[in-house]
Amino acid sequence: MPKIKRLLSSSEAILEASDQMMKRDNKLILIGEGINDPKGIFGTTSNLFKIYGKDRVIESPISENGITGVSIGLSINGFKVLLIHQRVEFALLSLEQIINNAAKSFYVSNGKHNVPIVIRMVIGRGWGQGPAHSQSLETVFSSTPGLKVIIPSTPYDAKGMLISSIFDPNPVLILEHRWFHFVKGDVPKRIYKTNLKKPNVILKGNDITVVASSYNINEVIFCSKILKNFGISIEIIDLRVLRPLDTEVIFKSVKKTGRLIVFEIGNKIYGVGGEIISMILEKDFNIFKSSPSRIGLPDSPTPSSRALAEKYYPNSSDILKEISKQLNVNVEVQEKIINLLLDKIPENEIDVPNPEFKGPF
Amino acid sequence: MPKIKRLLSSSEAILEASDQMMKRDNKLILIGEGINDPKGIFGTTSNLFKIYGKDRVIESPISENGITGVSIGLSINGFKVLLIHQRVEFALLSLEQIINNAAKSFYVSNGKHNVPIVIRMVIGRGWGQGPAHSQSLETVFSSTPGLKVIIPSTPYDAKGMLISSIFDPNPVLILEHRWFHFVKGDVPKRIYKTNLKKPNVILKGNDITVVASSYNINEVIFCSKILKNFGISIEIIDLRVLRPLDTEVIFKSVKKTGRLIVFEIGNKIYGVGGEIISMILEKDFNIFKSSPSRIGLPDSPTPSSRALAEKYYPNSSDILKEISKQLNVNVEVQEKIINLLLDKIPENEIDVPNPEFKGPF
Amino acid sequence: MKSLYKNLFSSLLKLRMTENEIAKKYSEQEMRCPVHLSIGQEAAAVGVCSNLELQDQVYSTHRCHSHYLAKGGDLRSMISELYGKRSGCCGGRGGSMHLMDPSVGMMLSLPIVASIIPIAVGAALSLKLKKKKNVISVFFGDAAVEEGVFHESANFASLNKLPIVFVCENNKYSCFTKINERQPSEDITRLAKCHNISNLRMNGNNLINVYEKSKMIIQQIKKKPEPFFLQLDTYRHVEHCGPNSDDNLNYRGKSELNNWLKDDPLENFIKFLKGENEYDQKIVNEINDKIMIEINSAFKFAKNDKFPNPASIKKFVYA
Amino acid sequence: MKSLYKNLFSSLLKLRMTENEIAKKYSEQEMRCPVHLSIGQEAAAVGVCSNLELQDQVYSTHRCHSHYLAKGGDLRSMISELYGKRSGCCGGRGGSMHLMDPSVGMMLSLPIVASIIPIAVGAALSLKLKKKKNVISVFFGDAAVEEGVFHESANFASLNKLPIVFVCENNKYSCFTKINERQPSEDITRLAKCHNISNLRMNGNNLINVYEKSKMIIQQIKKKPEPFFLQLDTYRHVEHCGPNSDDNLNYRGKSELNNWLKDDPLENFIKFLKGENEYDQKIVNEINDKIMIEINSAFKFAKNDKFPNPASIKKFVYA
Ligand SMILES: Cc1ncc(C[n+]2csc(CCOP(=O)(O)OP(=O)(O)O)c2C)c(N)n1
Ligand SMILES: Cc1ncc(C[n+]2csc(CCOP(=O)(O)OP(=O)(O)O)c2C)c(N)n1
Ligand SMILES: [Mg+2]
Ligand SMILES: [Mg+2]
Repeated sequence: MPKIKRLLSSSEAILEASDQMMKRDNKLILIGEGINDPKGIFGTTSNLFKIYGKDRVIESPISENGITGVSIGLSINGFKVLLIHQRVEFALLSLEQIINNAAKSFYVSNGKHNVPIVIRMVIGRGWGQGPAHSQSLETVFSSTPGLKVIIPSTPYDAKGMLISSIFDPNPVLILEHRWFHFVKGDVPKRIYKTNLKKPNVILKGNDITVVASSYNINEVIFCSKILKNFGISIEIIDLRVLRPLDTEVIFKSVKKTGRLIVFEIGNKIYGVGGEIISMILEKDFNIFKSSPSRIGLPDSPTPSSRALAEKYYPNSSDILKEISKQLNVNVEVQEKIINLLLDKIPENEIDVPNPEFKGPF
Repeated sequence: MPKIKRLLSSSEAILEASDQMMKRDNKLILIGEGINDPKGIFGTTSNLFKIYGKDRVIESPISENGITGVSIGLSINGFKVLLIHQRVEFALLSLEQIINNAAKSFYVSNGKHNVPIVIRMVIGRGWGQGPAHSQSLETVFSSTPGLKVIIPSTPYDAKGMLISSIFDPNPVLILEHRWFHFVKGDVPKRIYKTNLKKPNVILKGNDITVVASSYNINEVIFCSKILKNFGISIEIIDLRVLRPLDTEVIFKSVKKTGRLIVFEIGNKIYGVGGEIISMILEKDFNIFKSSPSRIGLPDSPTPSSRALAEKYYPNSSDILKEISKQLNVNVEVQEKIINLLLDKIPENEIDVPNPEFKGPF
Repeated sequence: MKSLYKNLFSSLLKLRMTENEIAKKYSEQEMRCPVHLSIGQEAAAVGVCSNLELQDQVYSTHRCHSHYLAKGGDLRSMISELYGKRSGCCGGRGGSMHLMDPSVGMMLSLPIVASIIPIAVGAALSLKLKKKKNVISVFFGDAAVEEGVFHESANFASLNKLPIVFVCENNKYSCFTKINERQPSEDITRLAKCHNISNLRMNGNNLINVYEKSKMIIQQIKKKPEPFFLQLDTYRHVEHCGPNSDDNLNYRGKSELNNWLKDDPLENFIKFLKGENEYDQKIVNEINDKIMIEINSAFKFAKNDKFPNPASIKKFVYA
Repeated sequence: MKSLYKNLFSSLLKLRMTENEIAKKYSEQEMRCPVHLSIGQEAAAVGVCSNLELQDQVYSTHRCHSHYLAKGGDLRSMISELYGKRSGCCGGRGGSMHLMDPSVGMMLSLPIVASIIPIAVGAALSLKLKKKKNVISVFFGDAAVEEGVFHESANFASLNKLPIVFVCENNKYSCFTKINERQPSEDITRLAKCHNISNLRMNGNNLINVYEKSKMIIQQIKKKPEPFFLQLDTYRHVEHCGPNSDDNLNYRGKSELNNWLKDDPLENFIKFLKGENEYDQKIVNEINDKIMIEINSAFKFAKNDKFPNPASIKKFVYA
């Protein structure tokens, strides 16, 4: 990442990317429920319709399946479409269009119809949203050939990957964690692309590889700082691209560290971790020095109450525990690590991402 | 399995189970598109409406999402519902109901509303059905906590597992491979249950464990017979239950053989195999003597043409190759195995399950 | 004051006062879940539900407080649920968008727009199959009819002559988006007619009218099962989600806003009572006090209630 | 024979003869994919598509042979597709339910009921955005309107005044199930009215009428973009899927069957031509011969065509 200091939140970065791409390409259409309202999808579409008109920034009826089909129709007729859902769950209503038509038209048509549609979908977390507003569903989307599925983690990628998605001739689904919207980071002003091909090493280390994505990255970075005090160096990989899944970067890292933790945004069971571990194992049966671990949501729906949410979402202490286990850290040191963690952990409610954020969402 | 000789095809077994359960429980309702028509969902619902009336065997409008909600409404009001889709793809239209409501109502209601609904969904294969009529989508369904997902392989289980599903207080999704409908086997006349909990060892062996499901089991059995001639003994496990996934039976088997192949009905990438392998590895890091393999559909939609379908679907020779690889079978023997295979392979078109079957359907 | 009027008034006031209290306490940030208040729309819930028997069922959406209370749902369990506490009607698992109290026929509320509608139709089918003379009411907003599943449900209900009232509370907005940006006409009954479903559109802020009309409708359905579609035009007084006014954002026209805020179901009903010479300040005060006590006690209870045991997360995933 | 009549007749006959040939050869089991024949329903495709220009687009369903041919789709590519061959319009990847020939505006056919409808609406939106004076026609059956997405699409098209003709070929059946078991009325235009969409219901087996009416409709749309819904009542002569009659199964009433089989679009058109004194046996013979040659050549081509290269399975998964 270039060394510039232009701090934007991810949602600001998304807005900027959308704005610049709308300006650049008059064949780009935005569509979604609430995109022209005063909240503008958490600020990511604010006022765009004032600049580009309601013909190009289309406020939609509450008809997810319909507008997904409409977007596909536009996109096989020379347009690019950015379709936006305030919660990923709303896209469940349109899976037939996504899985059968967006994903397969290029294939079935023997290369005649590609479907350049980008679907942004927000994963809810916190403030008691409850079971139908806080799923991530990444394997539901990632299991279909023909789709690309990405999950950015930094404002830099929020912009760069959205731009790449819009340039991409394929259907690209973007999973945006609600708390990731608040994350701030350096974002260049220009139009730039971030590749949609592979994970990204964001911290070099030697002892163990931790793969995470989206908001979870922050928890892992937090852990890495604590572990540094104990001479443990972890390599952090930002997964970023769930489909097509290219594990080469992870493989190289594990080749060095011999150890792997996959920290899931979604459920552990039938999550992304199993696929990553199996792929690595297929490439090199002897690569692991210790049993690779997966950390993910437990096998239950998301409860609303913060008392339950606190135990539902795995966090830095779960990561530290797995790392200690794999590295055989002795009990005394383990205790010290946990104590340091408890010292440093922000005095934050579990159901909000940072003190700036006040509900409702 | 008891030693009786009452040969039924799986579709006959399903019809018998449905009939017996309809008779036994007047709170059981069948619903689906075409269930009362002369073809009766490949013979699995034939004439039931004549016995039980159109109030209990409900022919439905072409509204998958609607009737799934209707079925949930019935099922939280004292009924049991067996909902049937002629192709699993049609259920994509109802995923919001399945994933948010069927799967989660028991949880959200703190145990007040359980949803005893069974959804039978047919996986198409062969006769050029093309990309939107031949998916299996098992991970799409299996990734949601609160659902049970099963995929029977024998007529015995077709009946027993359907009966268990109807008795089960949870939402159960049944994936039925189209070719599995034709498979014949022993089926007792009485009402009996087959557990919905775990896989089933269907052939004991020592050298390698092969996990497969549904129609694929036949390919593996075929292989086992060939391999016997070469002193190779494989243990075959019928997976049967995709969620909740209990890998204990597989674990025990691999503990013995040290080797594992998972043969998928669906895609290899983001399939069931990755989850199984990771679970086993978590239980015992040193369990594998060789790199476990996954055989599944390639990462593309299903092409219609039989010339493409032939290469698209993995078959017995792919299994034999993987087994040879893992067991380090020498090249000469490998050649002999393949020759024997080619000798024995039925003179069958690739796109039909057996010579009795003539398209279209 | 006639006992009918007293009941209607009590029910209406209870909804209003409860939600006002929620609004007041929301900024304490102890109710940590989204809340969609029905302030201004209460006549729909009270008018319809006052005609329902215990065995008649109600199904609702994200905006379910009013239906829950009007159907007789337990107040403490509701407030506890908002506080994410153990005695909440969902044990804290659902939050404000999943309110239910099956013991009084308040069966289910769901936050995905229109998702509840086919389920309510299934409930109506269960009545038909059981040959019960009850009725189902399903409440939803003006945006729900834009979801295809509304039509699938309406077609199914019409085809099978099911005993269900579809109650569409048209508050003109889906979040900030006005109905005329989403549909070609604000007359939503057209979407009932097309499925051959009897229907009626009326002002939904006049409690006594809503009560009288829905009484007829429900009686009729109980005599001869058939779906009915009732469009109640109404207005939301506060923001879509949350306790505050958001009219500083100017998404609702000034004159529209003024006209509709004036057309307040509570004031309307008081005016009606006065016109009928049925308004009795003393009784009103008594009702008010009684409700206040109940509300205070519910909030106190909820605040003192324990959080659910974290170990219970894995409970009730499977039956 | 007027050239209009000659064209209409040729088009109609070509559809009929092509599908008859498919039916005849299907039992050879070389066309190994499901086929949904339009025999008996061809006047809809010909009547509407004969009014379309090259830049006007057509979208269709599982029953797409007729629309593909009527819009001018290449016959060889179609037959090759049925044979699963390399020169098939989808390279053998789609089979009979995905026919397309974008070069003539036959854009897409999809086998999931109603799935094509919102895509066609999106295409109509693209015309509006490009300010093109063209029109989209989307064909679907009487069951498609039972899918919620039909309504979502109709609402969207109405709201945005999009240039699209929804052509509903009502053959009364979804597979074996009659429309009155699925909907409360066979007048499907009610589902257009409710979305404020202009509409017309007519017999769909009278080619000249369908042609004349759709001509007016399409001209009108090109002048003033707005959706239109055209219900064409018609009948399928053979089984839902496959080449044979299945009337031995008795799912269609005898008198219904007889009446409708008599109401055959081809015979009707011949009768019409004769009535107008426009029938010329010599020209008809010529047309017949020409089509037969074309068909024979197409089948021959398809049979001799190579299968796609198995290695191409992984091609075109991503662009
Ligand atoms: C399928 C789906 N799409 C979008 C949303 C987001 N959403 C929540 S409430 C709401 C507004 C619904 O409007 P209406 O049905 O009129 O009810 P109101 O809020 O006005 O009572 C929307 C769009 C959702 N919950 N579900
Ligand atoms: C969503 C969906 N549900 C069910 C089917 C199975 N199916 C294929 S064709 C068909 C009949 C559709 O009837 P109609 O729309 O009237 O068209 P027709 O076949 O009569 O031309 C059905 C139900 C499907 N393809 N897609
Ligand atoms: Mg509203
Ligand atoms: Mg039809």
